[in-house]
Amino acid sequence: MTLHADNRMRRTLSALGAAQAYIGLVLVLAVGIATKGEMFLSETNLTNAIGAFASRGILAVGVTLVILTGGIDLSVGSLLGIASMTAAMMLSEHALEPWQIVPICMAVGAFFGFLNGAGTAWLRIQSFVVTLAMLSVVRGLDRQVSDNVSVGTQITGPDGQLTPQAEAFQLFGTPGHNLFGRIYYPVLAFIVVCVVFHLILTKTRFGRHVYAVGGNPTAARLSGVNVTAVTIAVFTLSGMLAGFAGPIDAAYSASADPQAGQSFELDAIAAAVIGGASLAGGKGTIVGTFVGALILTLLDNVLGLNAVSDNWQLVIKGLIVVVAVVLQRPDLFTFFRGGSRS
Amino acid sequence: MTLHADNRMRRTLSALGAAQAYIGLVLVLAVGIATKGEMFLSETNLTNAIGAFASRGILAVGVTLVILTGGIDLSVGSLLGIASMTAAMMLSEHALEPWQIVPICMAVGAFFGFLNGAGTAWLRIQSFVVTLAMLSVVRGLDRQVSDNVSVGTQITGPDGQLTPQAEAFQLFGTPGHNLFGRIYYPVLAFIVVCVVFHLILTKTRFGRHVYAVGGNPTAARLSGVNVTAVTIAVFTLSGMLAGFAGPIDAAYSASADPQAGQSFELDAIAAAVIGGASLAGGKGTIVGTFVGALILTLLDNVLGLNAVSDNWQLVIKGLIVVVAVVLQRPDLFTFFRGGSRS
Amino acid sequence: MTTVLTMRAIGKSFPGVRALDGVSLTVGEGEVVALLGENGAGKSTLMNILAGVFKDYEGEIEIGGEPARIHSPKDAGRHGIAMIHQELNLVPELSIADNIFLGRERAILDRKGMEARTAELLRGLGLDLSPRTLVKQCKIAERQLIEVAKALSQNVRVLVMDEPTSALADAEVHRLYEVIRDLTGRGVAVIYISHRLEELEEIADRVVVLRDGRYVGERSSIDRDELIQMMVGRPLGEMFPRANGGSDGAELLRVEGLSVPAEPGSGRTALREVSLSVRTGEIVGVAGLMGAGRSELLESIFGVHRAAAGRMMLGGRPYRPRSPKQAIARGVALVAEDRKAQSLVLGNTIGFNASLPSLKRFLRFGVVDRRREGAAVAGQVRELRVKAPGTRFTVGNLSGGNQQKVVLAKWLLTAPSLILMDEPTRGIDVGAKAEIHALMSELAASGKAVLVASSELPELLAMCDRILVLCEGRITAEFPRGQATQEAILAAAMARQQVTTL
Amino acid sequence: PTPTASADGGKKKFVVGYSQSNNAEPYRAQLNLQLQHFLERYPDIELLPIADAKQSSATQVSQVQNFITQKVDALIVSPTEPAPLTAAVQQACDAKIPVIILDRTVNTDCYTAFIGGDNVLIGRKAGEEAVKLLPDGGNIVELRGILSNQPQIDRDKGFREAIAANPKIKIIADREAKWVKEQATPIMQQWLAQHPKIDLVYGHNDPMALGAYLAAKAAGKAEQIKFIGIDGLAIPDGGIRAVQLGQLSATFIYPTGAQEAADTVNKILHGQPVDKQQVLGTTQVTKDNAADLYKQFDLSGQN
Ligand SMILES: Nc1ncnc2c1ncn2[C@@H]1O[C@H](COP(=O)(O)OP(=O)(O)OP(=O)(O)O)[C@@H](O)[C@H]1O
Ligand SMILES: Nc1ncnc2c1ncn2[C@@H]1O[C@H](COP(=O)(O)OP(=O)(O)OP(=O)(O)O)[C@@H](O)[C@H]1O
Ligand SMILES: [Mg+2]
Ligand SMILES: [Mg+2]
Repeated sequence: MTLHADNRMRRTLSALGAAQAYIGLVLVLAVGIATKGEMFLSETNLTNAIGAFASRGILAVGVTLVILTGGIDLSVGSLLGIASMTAAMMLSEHALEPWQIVPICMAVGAFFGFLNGAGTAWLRIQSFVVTLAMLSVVRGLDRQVSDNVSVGTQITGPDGQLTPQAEAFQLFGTPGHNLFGRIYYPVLAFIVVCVVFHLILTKTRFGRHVYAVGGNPTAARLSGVNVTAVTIAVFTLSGMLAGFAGPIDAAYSASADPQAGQSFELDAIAAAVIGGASLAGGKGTIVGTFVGALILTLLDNVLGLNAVSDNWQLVIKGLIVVVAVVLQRPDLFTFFRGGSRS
Repeated sequence: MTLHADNRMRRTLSALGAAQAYIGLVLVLAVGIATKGEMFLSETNLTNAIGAFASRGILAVGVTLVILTGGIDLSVGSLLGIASMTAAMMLSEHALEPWQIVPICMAVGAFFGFLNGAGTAWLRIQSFVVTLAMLSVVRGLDRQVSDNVSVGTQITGPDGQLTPQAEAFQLFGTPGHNLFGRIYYPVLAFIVVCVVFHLILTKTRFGRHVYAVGGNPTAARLSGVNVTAVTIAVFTLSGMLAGFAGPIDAAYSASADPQAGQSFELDAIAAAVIGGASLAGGKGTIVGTFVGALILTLLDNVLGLNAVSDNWQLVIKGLIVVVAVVLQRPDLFTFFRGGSRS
Repeated sequence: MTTVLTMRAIGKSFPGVRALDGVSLTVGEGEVVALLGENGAGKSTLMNILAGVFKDYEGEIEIGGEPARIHSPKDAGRHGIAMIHQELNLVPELSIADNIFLGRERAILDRKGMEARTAELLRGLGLDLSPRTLVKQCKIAERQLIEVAKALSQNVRVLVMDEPTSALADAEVHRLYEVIRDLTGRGVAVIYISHRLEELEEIADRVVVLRDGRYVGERSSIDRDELIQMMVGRPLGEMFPRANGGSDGAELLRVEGLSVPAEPGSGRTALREVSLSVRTGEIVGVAGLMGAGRSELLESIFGVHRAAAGRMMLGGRPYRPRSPKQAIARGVALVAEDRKAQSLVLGNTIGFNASLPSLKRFLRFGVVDRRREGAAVAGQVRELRVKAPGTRFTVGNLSGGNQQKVVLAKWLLTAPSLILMDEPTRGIDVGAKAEIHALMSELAASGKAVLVASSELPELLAMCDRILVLCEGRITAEFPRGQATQEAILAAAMARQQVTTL
Repeated sequence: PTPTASADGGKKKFVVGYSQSNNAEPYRAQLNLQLQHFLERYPDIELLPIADAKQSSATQVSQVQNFITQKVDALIVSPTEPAPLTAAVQQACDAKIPVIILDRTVNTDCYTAFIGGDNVLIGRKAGEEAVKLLPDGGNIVELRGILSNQPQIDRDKGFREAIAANPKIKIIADREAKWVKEQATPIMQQWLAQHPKIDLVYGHNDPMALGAYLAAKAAGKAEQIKFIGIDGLAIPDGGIRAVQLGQLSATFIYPTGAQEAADTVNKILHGQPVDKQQVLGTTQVTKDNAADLYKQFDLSGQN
């Protein structure tokens, strides 16, 4: 084989390999189209499906950052919970404007995220432990401040109409409320978060440092990377994103439940890992996480539209996730040709 | 300083270091004794406290094996669930004897555990994904076979009395039923499992291989360790232990709930990690996991006895876990002398 | 002499790389055959095939005249083949004894027996370590000897040593020779890979040369020039190209009374009141035995460890680096001792690794300018002649020597004024070594200062303007170029001071 | 029993332990609040801080055991699931501690009083209301609680019994939304896409019904569809308000039994006889009585 042909083949293979990362998604889409056609592909359905997962998708982006550095963040569900409670309380008790609420929620999330990072980087406790503890602590605080009662966001004024703030707050995700009459904010927010963090990871020095810390922390440090700062930063960002997702979640259910966000962390981590992130650190992309999130939510949607029974949904979902991950392996071809094992 | 003195000091330090691994536990015990004295230390209380955690403790042992090889097992809660359902159904529908039920449950657990191992070792999917999928699949099956109805284990015969099998089954952990009138089976089972697996890990070839696979898989492979077999074995054992814990859980609740075991995996992993296991693999001990499990359950107990409000319990529990882990670090002293960071 | 091992027409391909093509090799009983070749020539790959690392390959292997199917390390073990791998393969969390017997334990461990046998093996190699010591507490050189002990513990017919001495100093190397002679005396065949030609002269009966994955030839008499010509396919100029030393440049680095405590359990040496200076345009060497504190010294200057006492000046300004980041910002670079653990993100690409410390240079509006970055990396990689399909190749799949070149490329891209080098030519072929030596000279000539620690005394003697000798964390001697001899340096390196304090 | 010394010294007080299956469900939070409120009427009774089992039977068993260890004078348990708590309640009974079971039963007779609602009855009432709302028949979708929970089973059973009265009423889809509002919304969205004609949504609790309402409102179909929930909590985000606002057509108050529990505890501690089975009725919340009911059950100003 000439060098030329070899090169061409290699390029084809690598393009195929890149497309292959989406096979799992394509599979789910194909099943959806085959079984439900237009109904599945309709803008409303896709918006609804992705919108329902958007807040978890945003968590998944933050969790991806943490996973890339070799850590894990189990607290994002609780952080989303307290942020959604914060949003609802700011709205109901202080009648703040939505644009004031979001930064406050992000600050709340970032604060706890910072503590996660500090525990991991300064106290050098495994992030699993730190964030598991944070999961518990923050949930306790959330329940304490809310007195275990859910707080509604549809605040009415004396005239029985929604207050202007509550009206505006609905745009954050109450179903049926779209920006410019068309754009569903949670979906937009999720996509924007993905794009921003994709750019951060691929185009900036910080992004490189994140990969370096996850790939080999010693080498990163000896190459001038401030490993402590990067670690704290990713946890803070993850917390901040959870804080950002809080108002979306509150608007989606038009209320903040003291249990909100419970076990969202598993969905978020699953999205990242299905998207190819390695829990060992150093490997993963936001595009992958985005695809992972889509697989999870569209799978739910397809199974639901096909009225699969709740129990079989659990079974089928588990199986399809495994199949998707296997199909998406970059070394699928070589693997099944019986390639070497390393 | 002479070499001799140096050696002696080093030995003292290392003994201290070993004792230090228990500081978290000592702390919890101290608080318990200080606040509730005899009530806390009473045999009944300790038995109750440990008994409540025993099935999760047994899961933690299996999870420790998996963690030692660098994997994770999220499916143990679901496996416990299906095993407890199996036990209840064997008892109620086939009137099997308890000693027949246990091996069947262990086989069921081992079967799914084997699939976890096969997915991890043969398909080479991250164990997080495989076992998360298994969590979902097995839960779905559990709910399907039970028709979403919990199955009681207190089967009465035509005479209105418990059947002999059901009577005997209670010894597996129904509160108030003790072996020889004294020994509470779940506690005994937990301790025996710990001892057996402690011996396996420290005294056998298999144990060394488990550590080697987690510590440096390449080195293990090049040394002739069958990494695939070890990986499959630890997942199978973890599943088997979950199967073993199933009847205990069923007896403890006097029924098998289709939701039984839900989120037990987090407690199990937490026990292992608090006990010093590293999620990166290669580091951890059964003694540590045992201590971790005790910390978790006694902490609950102490907070409960002191009637701390539950929201604050969540907060305090999270904080104490972090403190315990920090105090237990082997390098605590050097760390706070401001040693260099690596 | 009966033939123990025959490898016939061995071939092996990796994605995009033909690593071996039709290589044959025979080794006789009690014979030491050296494998020689440039970095990436395929030596390790050939031996890895023999040791069962790869499942698939082309060609046949015969052991003792019988065809042998070797497709796993277990198969290799069954045929009496043991290998000391180039990259150390020990389990850090396990004890020395556990590591030595890994894969060959009894079902129920025989701790006593294992530890006794380990103690014996360690003693034979001159290592004063308890068998229960965890490997993570051992230094690199110790680990390398543990690998040797591990190989020796098996009942071997063929022992493969892939650069067993790369982290060893002279004394240990000689001990290893004794061990090898003892083995060959008992009929064991040894295949020995090293880039240190003087070692081959001493130990090898026959040298087989590989180039670009092909067999080039073999010689029983060792003629360096000829071997080098065979290896690189062209005659090589002078080995140590540094003409004359001496620099009258300005003082760049000054270290006064530097003391760095050791952390218990870290296996590091403490530094005690080290003073030195390096001028621009100067190459200063640091010699010492294993564990003398050479790495510790370089790392401390690089801000890795916190100093307890002492002062440093860099370029006339006070210098107190509290992290490598600050050191890099002041124009200091460290080519660390252990490239795999300390220098490279193995799972990432050459480009990623090479630009990591110098990314700042390529920023435009806070964004990394990929074009400029790529061009700079490609240029540097080409200049150092890294053998790789491209800069997007995964570093972990490069041969050891090429990995080292990537490390050098990475530091050169930061345009440092002071370069600290810890064993810069470890595991590097003669050709590349000459290139690196030339590079060092060039760097000095262009006004940079170089502080280099090496276990290869000839290298230090040829390259350095001055040589400092460390012993137990103290500087025990300093020799200007010309006055340094191997004997004098060794004497200073062993000048243990009576411990009077405490 | 005689009162034991209390922590604040001086006066003797009865100590009562209370284990709640999950504080974070609004209904149960409300129950806790009310119980605390009604127990305040009895100055000689001290309620220990409420133990939250966080949905875990194992936790709840050990909580009950803790209270036994502490030798409380009376025990109130609101079980997570019937069977698991049985043995623990038996233990309390053996220790001669009077036990009041709230809301969900246990499988032993060895307790002093059971106070709780009747979910089959409530389901039936909801069904009857559905029949009333759909005189010409129609399509119903049902949002279920966690499938294995007894209230889910009962609320489904009663409802189906009642709607059998009109064969033209059909349940065209049902799914598990796990009692959670956020899970109900996407399910309803899918149903709206699949089924052109949905006339009524039956949610096993108010949050699920309201989650479905959000989805229907977004699709512009809230007006055509009736929503029925259960629980009727008097909190700003609860079912009574939702009925007032016209979001739900009706909800049914699932009685907390807090007042009855407080009275019963008091009677037990003072040796007075109590009814062993106190099954509570339900009140249908409609637009007409919502404001009054809210006032009646609202405790926000009182604690
Ligand atoms: N796992 C792998 N994947 C891809 N390429 C590989 C792999 N292992 C080795 N190679 C390639 O095979 C070739 C031969 O490498 P090998 O390690 O055998 O060289 P070597 O002669 O041992 O070199 P050195 O002296 O530097 O150790 C190199 O080009 C290397 O990049
Ligand atoms: N964190 C660590 N854990 C274990 N070993 C370490 C650690 N950091 C450094 N070392 C070891 O300590 C040694 C430092 O070497 P030191 O400075 O004491 O001696 P040296 O003179 O450089 O000797 P040589 O380089 O020949 O080993 C290195 O070999 C390295 O393997
Ligand atoms: Mg090599
Ligand atoms: Mg060194």
